[in-house]
Amino acid sequence: MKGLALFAVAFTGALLLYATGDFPDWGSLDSPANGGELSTHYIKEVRKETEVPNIVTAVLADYRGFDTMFETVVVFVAGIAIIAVLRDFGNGSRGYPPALANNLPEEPDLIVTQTCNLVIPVLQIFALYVLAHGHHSPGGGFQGGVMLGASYILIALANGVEAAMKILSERKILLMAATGILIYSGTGLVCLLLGENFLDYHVLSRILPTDPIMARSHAMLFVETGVAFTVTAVMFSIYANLATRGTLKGGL
Amino acid sequence: METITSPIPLFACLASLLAVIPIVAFGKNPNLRESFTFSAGFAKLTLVLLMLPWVLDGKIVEFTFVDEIVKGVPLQFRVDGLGMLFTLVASTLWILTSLYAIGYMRGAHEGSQTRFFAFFAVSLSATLGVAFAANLLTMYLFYEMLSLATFPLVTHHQDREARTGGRTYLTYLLSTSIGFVLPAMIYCYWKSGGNMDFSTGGFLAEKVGPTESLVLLLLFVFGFAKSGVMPFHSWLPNAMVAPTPVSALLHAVAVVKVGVFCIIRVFTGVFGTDFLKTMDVAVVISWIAGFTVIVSSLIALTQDNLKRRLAFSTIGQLSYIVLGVSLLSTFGVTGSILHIAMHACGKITLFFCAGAIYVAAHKKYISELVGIGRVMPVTMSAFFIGSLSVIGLPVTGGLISKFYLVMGTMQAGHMGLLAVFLVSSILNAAYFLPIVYKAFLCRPEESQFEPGIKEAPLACVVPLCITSIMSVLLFFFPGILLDLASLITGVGN
Amino acid sequence: MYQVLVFFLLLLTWVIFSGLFDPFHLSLGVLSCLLVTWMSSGMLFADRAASVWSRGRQAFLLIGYASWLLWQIVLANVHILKLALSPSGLEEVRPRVVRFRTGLRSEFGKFVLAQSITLTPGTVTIKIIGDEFVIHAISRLAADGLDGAMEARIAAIFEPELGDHLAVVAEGGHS
Amino acid sequence: MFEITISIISGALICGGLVFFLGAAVGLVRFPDFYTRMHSAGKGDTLSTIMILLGIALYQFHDLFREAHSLEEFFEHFKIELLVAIKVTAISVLIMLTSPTSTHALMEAGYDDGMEPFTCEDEDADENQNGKESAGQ
Amino acid sequence: MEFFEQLIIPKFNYWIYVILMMIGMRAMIAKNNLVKKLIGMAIFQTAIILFYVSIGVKEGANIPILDHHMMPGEIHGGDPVVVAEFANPLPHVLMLTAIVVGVATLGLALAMSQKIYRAYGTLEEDDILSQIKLEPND
Amino acid sequence: MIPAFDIILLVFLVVTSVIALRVRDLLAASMVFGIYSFLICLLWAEMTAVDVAFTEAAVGAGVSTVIMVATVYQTARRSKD
Amino acid sequence: MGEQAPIVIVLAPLFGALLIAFVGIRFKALCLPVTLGALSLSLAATVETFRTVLARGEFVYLLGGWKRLQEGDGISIGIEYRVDTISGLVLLVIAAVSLLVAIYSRTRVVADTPDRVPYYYMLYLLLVAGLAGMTITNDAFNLYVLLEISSLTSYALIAVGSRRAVLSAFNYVIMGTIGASFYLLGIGYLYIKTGVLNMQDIHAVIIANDLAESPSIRVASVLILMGVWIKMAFFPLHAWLPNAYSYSPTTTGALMAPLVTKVMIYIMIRMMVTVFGLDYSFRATPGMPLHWSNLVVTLSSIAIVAGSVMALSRRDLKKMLTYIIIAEVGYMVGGAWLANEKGMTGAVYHIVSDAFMTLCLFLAVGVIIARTGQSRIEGMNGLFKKMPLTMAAFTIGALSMIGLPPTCGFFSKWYLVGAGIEAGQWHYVGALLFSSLMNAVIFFRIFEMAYFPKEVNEAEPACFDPDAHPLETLEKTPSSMAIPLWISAVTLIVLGVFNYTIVQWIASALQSLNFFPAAG
Repeated sequence: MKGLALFAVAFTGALLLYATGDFPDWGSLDSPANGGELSTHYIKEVRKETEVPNIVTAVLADYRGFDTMFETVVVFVAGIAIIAVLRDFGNGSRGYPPALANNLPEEPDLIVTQTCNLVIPVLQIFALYVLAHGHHSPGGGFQGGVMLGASYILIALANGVEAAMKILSERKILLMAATGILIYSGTGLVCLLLGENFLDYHVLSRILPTDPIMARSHAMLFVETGVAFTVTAVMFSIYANLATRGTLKGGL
Repeated sequence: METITSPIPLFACLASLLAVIPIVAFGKNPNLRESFTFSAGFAKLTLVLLMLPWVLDGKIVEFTFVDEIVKGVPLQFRVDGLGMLFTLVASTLWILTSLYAIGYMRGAHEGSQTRFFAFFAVSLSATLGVAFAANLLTMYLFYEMLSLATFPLVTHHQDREARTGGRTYLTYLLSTSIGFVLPAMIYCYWKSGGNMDFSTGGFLAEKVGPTESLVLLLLFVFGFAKSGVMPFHSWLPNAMVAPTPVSALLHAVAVVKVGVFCIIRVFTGVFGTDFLKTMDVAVVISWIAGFTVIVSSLIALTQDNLKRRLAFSTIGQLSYIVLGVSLLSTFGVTGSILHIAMHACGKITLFFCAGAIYVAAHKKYISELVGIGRVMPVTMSAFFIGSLSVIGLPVTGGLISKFYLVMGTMQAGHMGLLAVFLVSSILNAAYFLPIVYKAFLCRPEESQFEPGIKEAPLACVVPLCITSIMSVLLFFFPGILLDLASLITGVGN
Repeated sequence: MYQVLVFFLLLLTWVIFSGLFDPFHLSLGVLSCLLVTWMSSGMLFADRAASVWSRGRQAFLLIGYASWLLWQIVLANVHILKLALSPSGLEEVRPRVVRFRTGLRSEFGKFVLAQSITLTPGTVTIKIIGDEFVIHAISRLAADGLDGAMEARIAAIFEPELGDHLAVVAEGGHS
Repeated sequence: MFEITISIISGALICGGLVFFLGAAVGLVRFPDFYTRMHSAGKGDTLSTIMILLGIALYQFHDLFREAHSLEEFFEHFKIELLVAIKVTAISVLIMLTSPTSTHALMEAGYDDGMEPFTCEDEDADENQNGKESAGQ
Repeated sequence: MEFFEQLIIPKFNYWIYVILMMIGMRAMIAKNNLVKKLIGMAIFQTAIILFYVSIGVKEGANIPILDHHMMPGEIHGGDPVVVAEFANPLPHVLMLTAIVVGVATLGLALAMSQKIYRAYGTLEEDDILSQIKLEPND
Repeated sequence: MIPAFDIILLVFLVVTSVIALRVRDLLAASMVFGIYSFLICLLWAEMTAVDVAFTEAAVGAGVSTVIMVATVYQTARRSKD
Repeated sequence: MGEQAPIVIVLAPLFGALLIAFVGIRFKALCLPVTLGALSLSLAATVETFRTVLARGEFVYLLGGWKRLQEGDGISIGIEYRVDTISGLVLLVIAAVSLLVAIYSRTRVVADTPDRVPYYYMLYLLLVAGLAGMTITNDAFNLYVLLEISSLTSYALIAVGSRRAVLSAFNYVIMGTIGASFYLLGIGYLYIKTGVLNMQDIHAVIIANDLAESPSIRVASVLILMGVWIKMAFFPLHAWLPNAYSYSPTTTGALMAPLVTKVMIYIMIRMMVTVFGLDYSFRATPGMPLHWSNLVVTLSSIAIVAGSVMALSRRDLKKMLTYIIIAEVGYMVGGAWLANEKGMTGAVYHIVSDAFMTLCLFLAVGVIIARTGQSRIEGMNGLFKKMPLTMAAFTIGALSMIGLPPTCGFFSKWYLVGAGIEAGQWHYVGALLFSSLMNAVIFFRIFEMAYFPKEVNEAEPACFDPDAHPLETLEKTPSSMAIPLWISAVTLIVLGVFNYTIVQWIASALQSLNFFPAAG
């Protein structure tokens, strides 16, 4: 196995290095990828077409919005899958082998809890800020969602998973995750129902009090919110399941 | 040639297939079930006879299911002389065999009779499909269907012996058809540029060289292993574990004849005899067939089990047909075609007799049959006639076909093969006549049979009488068969 | 009332983060702050009933305390620097575990105390068990520094009612 | 002039932070056991980070007096720079809050795990053993 | 030296990405411990992300966010956009997706490894295999 | 040409990745992996891919490490290789 | 609906999954109806799309309405869907198979995973969405995202099974990630040289800039091929497949075995044809010592033989089927690389027929397991008597696998062997025939076992993993299992009889590709 692995690795590595010599130099301005029509178009036309300064967000949520929708679905799938695989619905009577987590103290620690209490609201507001300002600064639905999820993970770390589950129960997690995708794909569906192609946001100007280009901008914020919903729920769900072997009780 | 488009071939083929449904449905009521078998048989025969005048008029009946199942090749039925002859034999004998089967199955108290009759009917449909097939692909389709449909019949007893026999049966038939015929067929398809139709008198003519031809011929001859050419023959003796009606119809008429029928089609329809004559390759096949004839006859001599002896005899007789067609002479081909019918009548009689003996006296081995002629005179008389036909002695149909074969050999100028015919005829006599001799002409004290043993049930005896009579009649009235054969060879009689 | 306070605090944070004052983004900010207030306003302050005035006083005092603490942090770092970099520094390292009891009752008070102990020179809070603090001190000097002055400062901010009645019971020795 | 002053001050702050970092790092190597090392790491980390951050916050203002066409533009610059500075300062407050917590959490974990502190009374007892313990938890 | 200057230096990123990728891939295939395999997997994936991000780098370019003065709120106006000033945004977009996929896969795989531990009491592949050999199965 | 900062980071990346895979203590390995993620996040910030860096900081150095540690806590800490 | 049909194919399962998340968790009985509804809608949309494609050729759907630059002649800046007859066929297969399996799953999912039914169906629907999306999309990177969706869902669908299933799912994760990453890397190599992501555009740039000989493109093709091969379990890279499919729950196996490998083969063909172009794929490159396509065909011959031999040595029905799948993958890869139109036609046709063959067999084996509680060949004694209809369907499937007419298996073999002869790849022809024979041996061994009643003394102690299959067995086959089984069996014959229609559809898509004249 080891020899085989070494061979496979060496082979692949040699293959990859063989092509390296063919690449344009690092950082070159006129390589096909950098100077090509596609990225040039994005950089040049983004404000004309979408009115969003953060090009990454514009490409992410509009030009390649379909990718991002399925990226969100990937997250959703991960959440569902981990529940499906790991979740212990209470009938797993098989004796668990010992684990490190078994000799953790039961009591939450005062200092950690207090720190978390102070940090979490700030973290959440920051997460929402990241979400809302995805058009102007780095960030967006995904990053904001992860941070929001992280705030719940922090609650779980400080006060135990059960305490966090009281705020965000499993049922809520699922609903939230599904709602996120529903927001995203629903936006697309509305476009479809308004007679244009799926995710063609500019048609939303018919129902929003904006011009078509700002409609794109606002729709992007809307779908990013959807992404954030899903990501928040799933990130927390992943942690809650993994930290408790799917029992959602006790935990780290 | 005039072509008639008519669904009659389809109906003829479907008649037995559709009968499967009532047969299965009324499985609980044997009499009703058998009545369906019979009505299907008569319906089929009627439909075949309906087409006979057309065919004899030199017309051709066509029916197409699917216009192009692969590019340029339809799924099509076409009834010509050769197919008609074969169909006629098969559907006539089916009725007789059904009658016989009723007697045999009930007399021998066999189980699972519904399954038996159902698959029997399916097999017949497949046989007709092969006979009517208008192109190589359609033929292959029904050829495979036949292999599979007969498997439950061969292994009817579902015991250890049947398992071994069935395994050998399928191994030989499937591996040869997939391993040899399929690639050969696809090669032909590719070489001929997408044409596989038999009617043109050799769609591969002028398209392949000698070496390719030889390889393809060998693939086809060995691939259609139902014809029992050595070394792919040993499924046939092993398949004798089946109930006798199966052996009778399938291994004297349907299955094995399908094998040689396919080979005749390959010679006449795929390559065309005229094209093959231009190359000196078919003689290889002739010698292989000749070898099979001699060796199988020698083996037959050593067999004590009656059905096995018959089986080896069948192998030899089938190779006659292969030999005949590979001679490429008109007489040879005619002889081959005739031999299909003649041998069918003779051999089915013999099988019927073997079955009747088993039903009446529960004897399987030849050495146990001393004096049986005294207790079962009708059966053994029919046996005698059947053997005469197979050996090729007057006044039976076998003489006519053999005569044509010998003529064909001389026409082709292969004197060595003539010797084969002579030797094999002597051997045939050597393994059949002693049975008859011992059955009738032994001293009374040697007889192993108590007087209590009677003839088999009427349902058994009647068919074998009919077939033996047919063997004789064919000697006197071979006209219709010759007419049909001449449609293929193009030689009037 | 309490939630309104939290909301405005959060809005302040938002404005600092955002830096965009157009109505669209501000409305987003209001929305977000409402959301966070709804989700986790319960976390920020332990005593929901306290008046705005007392909170203002606490905040003011806390700023003063923080600046003192900042100085302490500087001292602590200088201390570490001295221990680490001077050749004879290691000889001064005489670590010990000290336990003492605090009179502070509120959790937040205890928390501020513990953090302050950690940030001041030479001492780190290991554990709080009820009223008992377990402290790791890097030297005798540092351990002696835990004289209750800090506790008094904190008490003055958060629990003025305790006054001078703080009973500091420092216990030497190790666990 | 203003620019240079700001640059010097913020540079000094950052350099000071780095010096404290150095002290913490050396302490991390030289100190005898897990707990004392945590002293070094926890404290050195806090101040040096805060100092560097403050230096950066201050440095934001270095081009405050760059050429501005109008007062409005000047305030625009100032606003942006001030916001960044406040954000950076906010981070340092966050550090002040979280850094002792993490130091504490690590030490508590070690303590709960039964890790014996190296103490002055039996200084030479198991110095080597403690030295080998990793700061994993 | 020629080789060094032309192949290594200007393409150092690509070299490192290959090395990282090979480290990760070897761990994925050859490591015995399941968690180690997953760490290898994460390294493997980040190596690919490194490759993509390296594609999008432009010498002297800035982050791909237009300045505010280029976005005066109106549609047409403001300074013209100089393409060379902004990094190529497309690889960044693609890699955001790849990162998400990476963490999703990692989470799922970790869940599986927990379930495996639940069933076999170990995370070492060879121990698990030796346990499986004892089971009556094909 | 690649800035020196880049090169240092890249070398560190290789070093941390090797360490993460060689340490036998899985908890330590997870932690080193966290460091690795953080380094790569720095690298991307340096390469002007801020969005990617942000995501990596949140996901790679944050959530990934936490769930990995959680798994180690729920399973075994020692590894044979 | 007409113009929007392509998106509905993908969206219907997605919304179905969301609906289950909303209502299915609480009302478990609604999960199956929702699944069936979503899949039916997807099927309807697929049929609609396919009809449109037949009527007017290639169907392009622009997501987000982003049109190509320069009046539609330039590069694509958004993501687009592109359906031709080939992808339409694959979509039809996906929709039909998933619907059938969903009907089939009615009793099985509850029996296999009683407490996670809603999750199971969500994953199921998302897997279908992923597969359909992969087939329909024309964007190389979008394909990767959907590939990951289908991978993640399939990992999970496998891992909900027994404990062995989890282990094999883990191995699948490792292998699958390597495969998907290779694919991603390959796309990166293409991107670095071309700067575009749309498949048509990549091809256009490669042609326009004459990049075909550049090392990057060459390496990209190798990487993409390797990635796709890992995902489809092409022979030396197959190790993950047998355990994953055989230990997983019945429904999972029945859904994944027909679809996942086939879709990956479609992707491979898509890459060869659309991205790299036939000239690139099939022509000898100057630097290469070995002709590229020769090498692949040789590999696939080895795959066919090895798969067949390994299948023969297995006594477990499901395991055996999985090894047969490995052999079948060899058929299709080899066919696609034979470098002639017939081979490509045969490979695409075999995608369709093999999907249904595998489906039929897996469904039948599922019924057998449900009825007898085990899947070993020894356990099949006397099954023809006990469950004749199931066994009849199994027989049809098996005959198709062997390649007997008039089932579709015969005709795909027909085209493949024909193509092999035309290309002069005799070893491939030989391997195909050998594998047919092996399949014959394998299946007739089973038939024999099932047809002959149990013999005394031969009864072995039943040995099977109690985790793997439920111990309680069904008294009779529920119609929810029987009907899909029979539909799939009948489909095999229908596909066989009407194969020429399908082949003409395929040919109409291939026509635009200008296959160079046959090498024969």
